[in-house]
Amino acid sequence: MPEISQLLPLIPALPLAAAMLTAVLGPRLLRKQSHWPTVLALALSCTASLMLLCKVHREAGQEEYERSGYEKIVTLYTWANVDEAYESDLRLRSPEGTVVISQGRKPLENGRLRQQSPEGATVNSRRDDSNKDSLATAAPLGLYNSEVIPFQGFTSLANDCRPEGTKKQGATIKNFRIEIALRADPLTAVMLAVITFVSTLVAIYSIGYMHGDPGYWRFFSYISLFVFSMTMLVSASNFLLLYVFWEAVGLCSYLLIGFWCEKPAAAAAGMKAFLVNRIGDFGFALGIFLIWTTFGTLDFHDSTAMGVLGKMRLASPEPIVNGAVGTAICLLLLLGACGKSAQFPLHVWLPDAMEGPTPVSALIHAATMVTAGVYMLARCMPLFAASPFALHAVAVVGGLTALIGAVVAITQTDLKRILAYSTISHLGYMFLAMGAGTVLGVTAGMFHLVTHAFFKALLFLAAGSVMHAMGGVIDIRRFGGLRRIMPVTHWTFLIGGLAMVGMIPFAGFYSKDAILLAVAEKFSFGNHVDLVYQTLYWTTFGGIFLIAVYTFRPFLLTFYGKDTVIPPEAGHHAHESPLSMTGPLVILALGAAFLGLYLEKTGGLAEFLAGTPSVAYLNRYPLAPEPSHETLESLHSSIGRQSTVMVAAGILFTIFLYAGSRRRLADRLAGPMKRLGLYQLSFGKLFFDPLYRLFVVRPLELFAQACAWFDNRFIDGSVNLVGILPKLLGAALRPLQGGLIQFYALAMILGVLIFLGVLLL
Amino acid sequence: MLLPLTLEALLKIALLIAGLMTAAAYFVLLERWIAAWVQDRLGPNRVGVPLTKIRLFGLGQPIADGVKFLFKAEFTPGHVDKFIYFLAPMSIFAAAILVFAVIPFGSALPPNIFPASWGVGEPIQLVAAPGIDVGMIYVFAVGSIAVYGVVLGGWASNNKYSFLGGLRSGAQLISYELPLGLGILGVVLASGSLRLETIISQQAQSGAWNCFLQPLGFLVFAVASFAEAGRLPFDLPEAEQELVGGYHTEYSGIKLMMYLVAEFLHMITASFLIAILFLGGWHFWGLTDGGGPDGNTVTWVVAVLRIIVLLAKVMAMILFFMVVRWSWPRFRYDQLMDIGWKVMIPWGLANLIAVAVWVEYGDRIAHSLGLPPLLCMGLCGFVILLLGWYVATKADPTLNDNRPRRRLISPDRHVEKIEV
Amino acid sequence: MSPEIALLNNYLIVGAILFGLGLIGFMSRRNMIVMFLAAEMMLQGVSLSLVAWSRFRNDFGGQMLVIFIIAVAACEAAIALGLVTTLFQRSGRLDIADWHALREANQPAFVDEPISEETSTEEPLPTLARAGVAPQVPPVKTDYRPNV
Amino acid sequence: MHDPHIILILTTLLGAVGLWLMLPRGTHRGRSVGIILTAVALGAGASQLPYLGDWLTESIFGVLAAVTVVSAAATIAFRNPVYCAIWFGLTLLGTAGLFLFAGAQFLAVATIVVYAGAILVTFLFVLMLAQPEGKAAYDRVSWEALLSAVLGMVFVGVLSMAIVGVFTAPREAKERPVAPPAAKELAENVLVPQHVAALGTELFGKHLIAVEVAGALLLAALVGAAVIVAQGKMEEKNERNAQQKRD
Repeated sequence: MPEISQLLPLIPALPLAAAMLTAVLGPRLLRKQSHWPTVLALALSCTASLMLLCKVHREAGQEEYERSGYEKIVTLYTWANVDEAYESDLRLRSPEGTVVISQGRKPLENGRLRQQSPEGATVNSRRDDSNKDSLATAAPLGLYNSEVIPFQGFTSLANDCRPEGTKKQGATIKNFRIEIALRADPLTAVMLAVITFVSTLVAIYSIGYMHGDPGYWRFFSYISLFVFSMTMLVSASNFLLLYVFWEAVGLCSYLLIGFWCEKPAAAAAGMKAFLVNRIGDFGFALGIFLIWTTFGTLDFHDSTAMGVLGKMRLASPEPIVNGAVGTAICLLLLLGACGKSAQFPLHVWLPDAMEGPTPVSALIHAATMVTAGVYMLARCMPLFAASPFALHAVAVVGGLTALIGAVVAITQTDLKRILAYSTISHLGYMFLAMGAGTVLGVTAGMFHLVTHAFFKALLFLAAGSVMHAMGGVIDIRRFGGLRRIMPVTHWTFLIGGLAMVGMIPFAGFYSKDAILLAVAEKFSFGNHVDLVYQTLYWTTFGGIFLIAVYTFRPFLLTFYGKDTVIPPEAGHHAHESPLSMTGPLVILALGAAFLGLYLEKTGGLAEFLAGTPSVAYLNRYPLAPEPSHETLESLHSSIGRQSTVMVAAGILFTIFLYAGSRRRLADRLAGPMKRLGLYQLSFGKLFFDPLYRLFVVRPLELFAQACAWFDNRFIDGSVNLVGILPKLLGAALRPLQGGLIQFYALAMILGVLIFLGVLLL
Repeated sequence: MLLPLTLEALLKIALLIAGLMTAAAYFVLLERWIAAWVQDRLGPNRVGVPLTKIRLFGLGQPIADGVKFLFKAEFTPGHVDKFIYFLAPMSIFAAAILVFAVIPFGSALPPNIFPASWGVGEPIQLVAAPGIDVGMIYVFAVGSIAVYGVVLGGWASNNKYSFLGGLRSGAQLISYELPLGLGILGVVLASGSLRLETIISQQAQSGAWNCFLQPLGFLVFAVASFAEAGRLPFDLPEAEQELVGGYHTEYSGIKLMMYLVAEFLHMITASFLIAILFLGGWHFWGLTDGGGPDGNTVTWVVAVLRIIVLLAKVMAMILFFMVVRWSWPRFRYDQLMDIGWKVMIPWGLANLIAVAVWVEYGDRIAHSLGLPPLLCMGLCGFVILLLGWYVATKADPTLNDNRPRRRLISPDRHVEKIEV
Repeated sequence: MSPEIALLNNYLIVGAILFGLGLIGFMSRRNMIVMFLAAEMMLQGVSLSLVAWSRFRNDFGGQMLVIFIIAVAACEAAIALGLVTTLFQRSGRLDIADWHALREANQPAFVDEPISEETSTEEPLPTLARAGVAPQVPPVKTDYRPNV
Repeated sequence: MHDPHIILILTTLLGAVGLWLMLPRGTHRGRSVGIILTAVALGAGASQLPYLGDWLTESIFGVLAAVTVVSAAATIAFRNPVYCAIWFGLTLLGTAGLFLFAGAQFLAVATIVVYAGAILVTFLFVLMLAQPEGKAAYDRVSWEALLSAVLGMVFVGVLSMAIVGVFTAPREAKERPVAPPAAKELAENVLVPQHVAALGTELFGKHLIAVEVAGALLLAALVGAAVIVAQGKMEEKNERNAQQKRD
């Protein structure tokens, strides 16, 4: 069994190698075989991820990590390292309590840490040099084992607390250091496993789906690149690296959405995704800047200094940052997460992104990339926990998005678009769970992330299978009764649908209930009643009904119906997809069916994730007193019962509306809805795009026109004015340019002679 | 001090020139004898002592030829460019003679043969200009001057055949200078000096001649020196059947003699160089050993033996040259160029790289294997020779056809359109 | 003046003269190849000065520079040869004055001044007559002895 | 009249006029006058050269320098480019001799190998193939012969004056800053018997990077020359094809 330090770099390295190999060899050598490097690399990467998961699981289970959580850092390369790079006089300016630990005003209260403080003092007396040596001996492979980290943290803590008379008053000299460091902790391990597993299946599926495409090699190269970026994103160990790969993921998304860039719609969709993401990324970048100025470091962990989310900082009972700065950081980070995870109001790019190939939709826009925001929130949860307002913001954004997605999805006619809005809605649920700000919430959100990855990938791939068979037609009104010719797709779609609506034994049931439980916990116990959470709870609970409707509507329209309706584009090759496409479907269906049950019954995932340092922090310092186990269980079971009833009602309602000959009922129902304007509202996607057009794009265009006018008239004019001078000068000198080399040589020597003459005489 | 040195140098120069002229003359006779022997006839065997009936197997023939050349009409055609027409044979002749300034024809005479009062304590080196540190490059430089004689002669004759011959041979000589240099470089790298004396003494010390250690280099150098000397199978410059007489079609009399003698001198130079660089020079196992670490303190017997051994080797090489001439057909011109550029230069480079690697790492490798280094190097050398030979026969760059070459980019090149 | 300084002075002056002659050749001659030779001559002049300085300063640096000059000259020759042959293939002449297309757009082209045709002192070569017709042989002036 | 100042100026002017007369001007008139004037200028200039301290040294240097300079003048003065090339070859031999005389053995032979053995011969080839008949019309005229001759000679004059120190000598009375090396020092360094070894040590030690760069430069030039020639041939071919199509 290889070490973590060997496994962890391998996981991103393999897809990167595959991407480069395919990019270099693809167009000439591999051509139709371009999928091999990608599939092999992803499969190996997946194996490595699973091994890593086992390894982390085994090690994190040890008792010593129980309180503070388990993390392991692999430093691959030090990008920049400048000792004493800048002075920070933050403490003079910032409101008090901003950086509490470094002032050392309060002695460390934690018993375990106080016990260690004599050691820390000795380390302090030995100062930096010996400390570096000890690090060097402890980490020959650049691996900072987590046992070493507290000492290191202590040293830097002590350094920060050096008598300030030696320095400028109130200023600290800090090191500037950026490391390419990967981390292994339960959160990352889970994310890695999910990403690589789903990616592998999607890559295999793409063999069949993309068969015959002129950009075959390009597709697989992009996919590998994407997996590389995503794995790096989730295993990055500082904010800078996270941001770099955040952008890299965005780039891959842009490339893949616009994969068929000959189609104007695809090119526009790619552009839109990229631009909308820019808004979020801008906020994210600002958040990182603010973190930098506040904390003086971007590291998550504790290898060199007290990282933002390092164990050393988390071990302190003091809140990390609070007040306005903390809230600002959290809101900016939330903006970034909204962009990447398609949350209100930045969700508009995701439905358009369905212009890309279906495997891309499945991989990026359902299973992996869009979950980056959720991952980031989970990672930064200690920051959010310090700011109730930020937590509320997260929860509200999530709840609102969940509702918007569900409402819009009900009336769409494009199969993939329905799924896209359902993705938005489900991501909203995950955000809602994160917004709870409790261990229960984070683990529930991550749980839903995992199950969602399975069933949403499954649904998208099944939709792709339908699309493949229908010759690219995706409008659910134009086909029907497909269960007869596509049995495998039909059954897997059904399983995926049941998992999505949260029918009882399927995966979605457990994860969704966990989210509802986490939200309910926020207002069901304790003294004061949190109205925000209560409202959100009941809204999202009602949303379950909508989920059932919008899931089963396309399902029934597609696979049921009296006759098999096939659009003319399908020609006569409307048949079940090849094995390379149905195989992944079946595997994903198995996952969607049983994964939730397994994880819920063993309770492994939540327990495991609670071993992440940032989650463990929440556990140690809960915002509110924890309810007892029994009350929680009873709440859980009642929520489960209620939601099952809700789901069943929704499904039956949908069947009643659409199944068989009673289909007219739906049309009849649409009439009054249209008259009320509700139908148009839903069908028009709540008019987000026109609103954006009116309030964002138009003003910007006008501004750009004004700028262009100014540029053309004034700036260009002044440049032209400057240009006239050389023109005049040139007219005078032009006769010298006769084109004869000898004349040039003569002129040159004349110049040299004059120079020599001046020099000598 | 100055006078004995000058005298010594003048003496050596006189000896060299006399010896070389005589040798060149008699090698003509030898060549004709060998031609006759190959063609199963008698050859020149009549000219003996004048006014008597003593024939002496035709040994008087070269003298008669020389006299004829000297006294023949000095005919200059009317259409030639007179100055260059005169200059060309002189330059090639001068270049051919000048090379011998650094070529040793023995090792050294025993020390102290002069009275001590003369101030010449050093042993006399048997080379016209001892102590030139750039010896090998000097040979190369002077050899490159010879091209002028051919090119200018062909051009100045104002005759199409001469001109073609001149250009052809000029191209040939320039092309084959590269493999020649590559062959030399291997030896220079192994011995670490450009001086011919040092190269010989290095071979004498180790006892392993360079032809055993660098067989591929030996092959390249030998072939290139055939081409440089313009001997069959590389005698494209004159190629009587194609070009009448090549660049010296318009020449006669003493100027023609200069050309012919220069050609023989080139052959002799090549033989000397092969003998010195690759065949151990004056060294022969058991015969010429001894005489101090640099071979300077020798007895008279050894000194004379060394001269004999060296001259014997040279003689053998010259015989080889002559036998090859009468047993090998001429290459076609494109084949000649292909051999030069596509076979000889890669071989030379391969040899050079192999020697470089060996000089850097060989001793360590041999030591770790527990084998004698020279044996190892020889084995490696032969392996590389076989490999080079195999690659050359497999790839066979000389087997090209004479059809017009395919155009690199045709204007109506079919561009594969990507269908969407 | 010590001999070493005198040697340096002499070499520098010879170098300067070579450089100047090369300069004159480069500026005045119109044959591209002769121009190239003149440029090489300038390089020779510089090399001579460098070698002289190398000796005077008792340092190999100057000789090193000359080695690199030789290397650069080899490059230059290769490129120049390629350019000259290409230009020759275009115009059929080695005249540099044919190539002044890089002049400013409104500048007049270089006009070759007419020179008097050089009177050829050479006799025309005899031409072959048709078969059966006696060739018209011009009286040939011989510059060799009439009787051997 | 013994003022070196005036003699040098006169020499320069004489040389300028002589060279102008010698350069191809489309006419034969005045060439012999030019040769005489140049020779006189050369002699006058040579008379101003400092004595080398030894008749043998002086005479060897004189012969080598004379060969070099005279053949250089001939190179630019001859009308037939083939003759120019041959005279330039002689210049090269003279330069090589001067190199050898200054103790730079390796450079002497390297000059001959590279310049005479490779560069000049290839140019001679091109010349012969391009103009097999010898001189062309443009070889018989020069471009601004007088101007270039005067400029070039003035340049030489200024340089010579600077070298001899006509200008600088009165200004600074103190000793020259660099003392000439002693013979013993020379024999241990630049005139060492193991010349090539010393040169190689210096070249591949101190100047290794420069050697690598020069290697890269040579490779680039090789590729560049091949590309230029191939391109020219291709374009010519295309033009010919276009011509045929038009016909």
